Amino acid sequence: MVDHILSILIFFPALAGMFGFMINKDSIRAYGVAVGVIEFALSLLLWFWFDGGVAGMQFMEQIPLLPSFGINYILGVDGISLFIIVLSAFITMIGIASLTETPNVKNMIVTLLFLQMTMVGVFSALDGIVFYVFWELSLVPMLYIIGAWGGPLRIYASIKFFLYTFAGSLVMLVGMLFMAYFYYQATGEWSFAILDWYRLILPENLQLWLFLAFFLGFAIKVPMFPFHTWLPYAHGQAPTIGSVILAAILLKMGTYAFIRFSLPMFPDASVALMTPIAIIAIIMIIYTAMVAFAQKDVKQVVAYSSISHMGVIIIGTFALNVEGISGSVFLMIAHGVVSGALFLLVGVIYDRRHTKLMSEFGGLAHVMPRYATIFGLMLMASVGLPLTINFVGEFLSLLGFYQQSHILTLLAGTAIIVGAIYMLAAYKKMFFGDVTKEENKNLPDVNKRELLALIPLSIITIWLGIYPKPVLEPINKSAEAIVQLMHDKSITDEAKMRIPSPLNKAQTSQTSSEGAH
Amino acid sequence: MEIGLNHYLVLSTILFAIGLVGVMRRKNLLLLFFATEILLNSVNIAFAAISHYYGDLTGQMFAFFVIAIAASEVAVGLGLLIVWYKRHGNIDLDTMSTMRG
Amino acid sequence: MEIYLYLALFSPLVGSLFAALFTTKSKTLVAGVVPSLLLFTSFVSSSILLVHILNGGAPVHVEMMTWMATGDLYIPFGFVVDQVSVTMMMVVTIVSTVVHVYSIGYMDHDKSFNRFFAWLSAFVFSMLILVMSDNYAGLFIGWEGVGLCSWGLIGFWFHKESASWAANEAFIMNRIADLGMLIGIFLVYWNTGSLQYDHVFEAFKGLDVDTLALIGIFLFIGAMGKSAQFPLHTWLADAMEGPTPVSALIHAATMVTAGVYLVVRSNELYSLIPEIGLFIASLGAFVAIFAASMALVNRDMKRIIAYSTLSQLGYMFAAAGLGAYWVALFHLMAHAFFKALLFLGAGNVMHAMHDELDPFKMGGLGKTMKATMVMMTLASVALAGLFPLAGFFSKDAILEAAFVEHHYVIYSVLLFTAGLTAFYSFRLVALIFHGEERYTLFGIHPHEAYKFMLVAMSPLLLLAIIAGSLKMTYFEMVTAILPDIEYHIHSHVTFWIMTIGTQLFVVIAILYAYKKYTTIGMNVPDGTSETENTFMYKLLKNQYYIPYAYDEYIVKPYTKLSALFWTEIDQKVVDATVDGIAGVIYDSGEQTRDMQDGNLSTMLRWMVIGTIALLILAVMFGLTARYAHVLG
Amino acid sequence: MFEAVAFYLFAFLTIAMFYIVVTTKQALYALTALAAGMIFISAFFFILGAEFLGAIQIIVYTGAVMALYAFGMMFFDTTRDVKEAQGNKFIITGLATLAAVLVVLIVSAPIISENITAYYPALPEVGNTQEVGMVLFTKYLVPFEVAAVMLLVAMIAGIVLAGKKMDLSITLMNDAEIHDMKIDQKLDQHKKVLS
Repeated sequence: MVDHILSILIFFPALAGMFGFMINKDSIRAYGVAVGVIEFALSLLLWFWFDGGVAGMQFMEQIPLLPSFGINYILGVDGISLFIIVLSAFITMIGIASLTETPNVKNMIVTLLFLQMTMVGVFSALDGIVFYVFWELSLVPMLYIIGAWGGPLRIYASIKFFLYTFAGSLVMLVGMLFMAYFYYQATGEWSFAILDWYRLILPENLQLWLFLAFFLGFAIKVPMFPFHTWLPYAHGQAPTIGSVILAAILLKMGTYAFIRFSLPMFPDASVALMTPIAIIAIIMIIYTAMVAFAQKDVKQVVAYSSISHMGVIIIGTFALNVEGISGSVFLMIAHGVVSGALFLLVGVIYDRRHTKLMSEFGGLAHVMPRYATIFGLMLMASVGLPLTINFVGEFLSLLGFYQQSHILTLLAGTAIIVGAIYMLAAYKKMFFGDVTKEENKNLPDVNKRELLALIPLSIITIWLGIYPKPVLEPINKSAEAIVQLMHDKSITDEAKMRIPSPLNKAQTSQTSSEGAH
Repeated sequence: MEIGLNHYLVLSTILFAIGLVGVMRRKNLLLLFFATEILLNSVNIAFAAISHYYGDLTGQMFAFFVIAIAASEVAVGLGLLIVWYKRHGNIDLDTMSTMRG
Repeated sequence: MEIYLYLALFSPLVGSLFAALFTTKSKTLVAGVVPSLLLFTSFVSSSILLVHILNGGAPVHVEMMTWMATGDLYIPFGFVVDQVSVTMMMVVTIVSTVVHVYSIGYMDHDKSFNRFFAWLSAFVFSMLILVMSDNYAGLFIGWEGVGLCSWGLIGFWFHKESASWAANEAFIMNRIADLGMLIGIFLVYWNTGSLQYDHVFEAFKGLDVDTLALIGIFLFIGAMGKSAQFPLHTWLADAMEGPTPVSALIHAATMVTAGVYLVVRSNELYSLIPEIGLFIASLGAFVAIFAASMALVNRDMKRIIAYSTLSQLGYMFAAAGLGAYWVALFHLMAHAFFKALLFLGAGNVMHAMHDELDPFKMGGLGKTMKATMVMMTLASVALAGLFPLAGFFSKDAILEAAFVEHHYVIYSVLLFTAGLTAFYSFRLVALIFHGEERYTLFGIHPHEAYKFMLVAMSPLLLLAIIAGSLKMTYFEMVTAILPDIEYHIHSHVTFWIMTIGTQLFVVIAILYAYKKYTTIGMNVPDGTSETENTFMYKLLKNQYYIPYAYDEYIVKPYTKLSALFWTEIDQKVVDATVDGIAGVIYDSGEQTRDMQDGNLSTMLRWMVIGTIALLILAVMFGLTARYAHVLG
Repeated sequence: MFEAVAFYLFAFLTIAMFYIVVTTKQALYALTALAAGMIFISAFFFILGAEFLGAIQIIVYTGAVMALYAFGMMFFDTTRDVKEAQGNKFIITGLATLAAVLVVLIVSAPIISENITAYYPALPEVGNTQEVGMVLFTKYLVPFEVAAVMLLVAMIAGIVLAGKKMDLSITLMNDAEIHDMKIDQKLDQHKKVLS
């Protein structure tokens, strides 16, 4: 079981989903929750068995698929993917548990379980083609969720979501094929294994082109400005559960892929394109935060805030040092928890009032104090208050990038200001003031089922904010390995300078810290 | 004046062109079928001629199979045509536009 | 000793969580009493630590656990109780204990009684983290934590639009400064490789001045936000929307002094960059007079006290900037006592006057509220800096420091401000407690506050009176880690002239204020008198038009720009481009579907065209293959 | 000389016949001209020494196919003038010519370069029919069988499509059932008229 835990994690939900068709409609929810819990327990087991002291891949599995073309079914996790897998299992479990009465609840749960398979698949695949397959497969359940259970514009939104991300990933596929071809030219063998690709040292201009090909696919997924417009539509139309998973996990695929592919494979291109990407990220941060401020629909506020936060993640990723990359991975998890919770919270009020317009609310803190408290906590986490989970990630990301550019970090740091502006404005509109609308006077506070979903998220938000070590340590190990790899691989002088080797630094800091103590 | 392969080929293409004209301008399905027969036959001439001038029987074999195909095509096509006619009372091409994209 | 440290630190947290349990329930007294008792515990523990330090004990330093560790970064939850932090702990715990007890009475009729204590204790906890942390990251936790609690408490009566607006303003404005602080922390980390104070200060000595100056500037920007220094000062006056005990605790005694604490704590940094120090001092002096001038004409009791707080913070920064860190800290301490007292007194008045804030509608309250009058008068005397109350010792030390350091401009500005301070303080006292009983016009029957509230205030009164006598003990304690420069004016004649001159100046200002505002039939400002129409008066009344300018040139453009970004750029440019590309593809399909019109003739024609295209391709490939050798 | 005369004569006749096929407005003329054209084409096969193919051409086309067409035409209204597709005649003719020229180019290219060799050289000592038989039943045996199956399928398909009520067997029905069926038929026709 230890050897095949990843395959089990991937295919258990899919199998369970297939059996789900046979389950009675009345018991399907319990079944879904049970599968979610088992999957989450399995992911915890993965974490438990995971050796935090090892930087490389663990639980590797390999089954030849098309050996002559180097396409194999290869799985493995390191510190970077481990927690995103755990998170995706967790969020899916929470999502199923908090599912409110929907038409075709059976289809919804089966779809979610399939989505679960693709998500775990993406984060554990170590073969380009397998990765690509899961990457594209993840679009289908999401398309279905938005298109079948969404709002009035759901068809437009779902098709936009699908085609936009699909177009990007096709370019990425071309990049992958090229990569394999270059590997073939260099070694005489075909291989799509990512770990093989890591070993390939490419000339700089080739790196640039390949980087851009991959970039398009990832950037649309993240989504980076100006490729972000599908996201507000998708969030605006998707049902709560769709938004939760989209924001919490699916967006992370893009940033995860940057760390998994772009950085270690093209270190020189990463350095060369660092400034433009950072500028795009800063535009994402400030611009989308301002757009979020202008929104009238609270869900759109959260949706645009996601884009803004993804900008910080990108900044951290392209810090190209251990602090920044650890921070950005941590922020991925943090944002998964917090944005998931925020979307759940929006869903709570939507269930009661069937509107998401902030002008329809006001003074909710009087009628729903518990709801206001949890919302306030998540708001503060989203704003990046210390001792919440987001702060650790944001702090490390910005800290890391500060080494690369002072001015750009200053600009990116405005995230903490503009984030506070739109979030507090939204909170004020919804919760403060007097209860003006008659319909709001008797709204029930959060019920047990909603608390069941929200309280674990709140606990994680605070727990990992105060004590991030269990998560941060394995991430740190793997981030160090990646930075070291990039440092060794880089060919230009600038890249060598920009990417500090953690090995050397660790030694020097050890001596200096010894001196300090 | 010796008749060479090129003569046959030219003849074949002239017939082919006539057939194509027929295919493109006919609206009556039956006459369209006639035009396709012309196309097939023009090609058959070319096959037979090449076969002759190169002393290779493959060309003739091809022509042979072309004839077989033409025959079956006529059989099935006419059957369909009759069904259509029974349904709609005409075999006008313009009435068949349910495949509009 | 460590147990006392933990006890001091975590008792307020426990109190806060305890009160938080009752937030959705109706008012229970226990939710107020338990946090108060726990705070008292914290106070006692702090006192024990103080005694320990006073007796020459080594600073207590604990490292509770790791917070963040990645790459070379290592940030623990580390706490240190040394001479500086124990001073702050004492200030915080004394004032907050008093305020807690006072609030039990003050918030008596509020339905959100329980929530109030949850926030208030959480604030104390954050403040203690701020002052006790042994590294900049920990300081930042407290820094943001007090900001959060301040948000929650300013917006405590969130049904009021003005309150929730002020809360958001305070939070956002503090965030602007926090960015500076964050950048300062980044700079510290990348230049020294650590965030621990001891390590950092050691490493500062090896850095070049430019870097240090940069660090100093950014850290000070953080301090400017929390301590509401110009130009980030507007939130403090608006923060008076919160309940009065909150104003006393947060916006007078503790949180706003965090900036001063930061500068004092980083004294080893600022000692190395005297130019920045001078800038801080100049800014402090400017804010002192700037805020005092606004207090002169204001008609809102709490805002007047808030401006006076701002002005006193300016004094503290002036002292800290000139290198007189211990003086700054001393003034911080003394100020905390009498300003909290002043605010709590104002709270009593508000209670009596049914939340009326305009002192021109009061007058003659001294008859019904004797105790409050005495306390507020004494606090005002202390604020004005009259001998022998606390303010005299601390403020005088600042003036002396400025004089001794030969910064005469700063000195004279501060001296003049002292006069202004005396004037507006007694303008307030006179308007509230003396003169005509104008409140009768409004049909209000004022009454004195609960006894236990007055008793609770008494420690502050005591400290406001005697704090000056503690000066030498204090000096000896803190100079163990702060630069021990004694500011003595060498010539005795100059010293006496200065001291007596200052005192006289202040007394004259007080008398003038008293006379002006107690005369029977004095004209209440109603916009008609000549002085009210002068440019200066209007300027001061409108707070130099700064809030207006912020609203007009920052808030409104930001809102407009946001809306513009959304409707014009995001929807009409970015999204329209995407949709445009999709539209082109879609349209081309729409155009070419005529090919597939279902008519066999047309389709056959297209088939022929397609065949020809393929044939041409075949011919071309054939030709190129054939003549490849010719073409080369 | 004889060959040349025969070629040009038959070429002219074929072209003329086929021209009539594609231009005439009378379906009957077209059918007749097509049949004639087919026979003339078989003449080329004889000239080219492919007697078997010529014979097949006459039997299959002029015999079977034309008969089929003739039967088919009995279903349709052949007296009516045939409508023609609208459209620019020059384009149609131009396209056709262009296609033809290109085909000539492609087909003649390898011939001009003279780089093809015969895979199955014709044996001079045996007759054409014999030769064809030998090749057809050795090398092309499988395609031949497939073609046979295809013809069978086509035949069945033609019958099924053109025939009516093929799922019913009149021989197995008794009189009453046949009577009912006839009434149904009439009803159907009635419905058709009404609609």
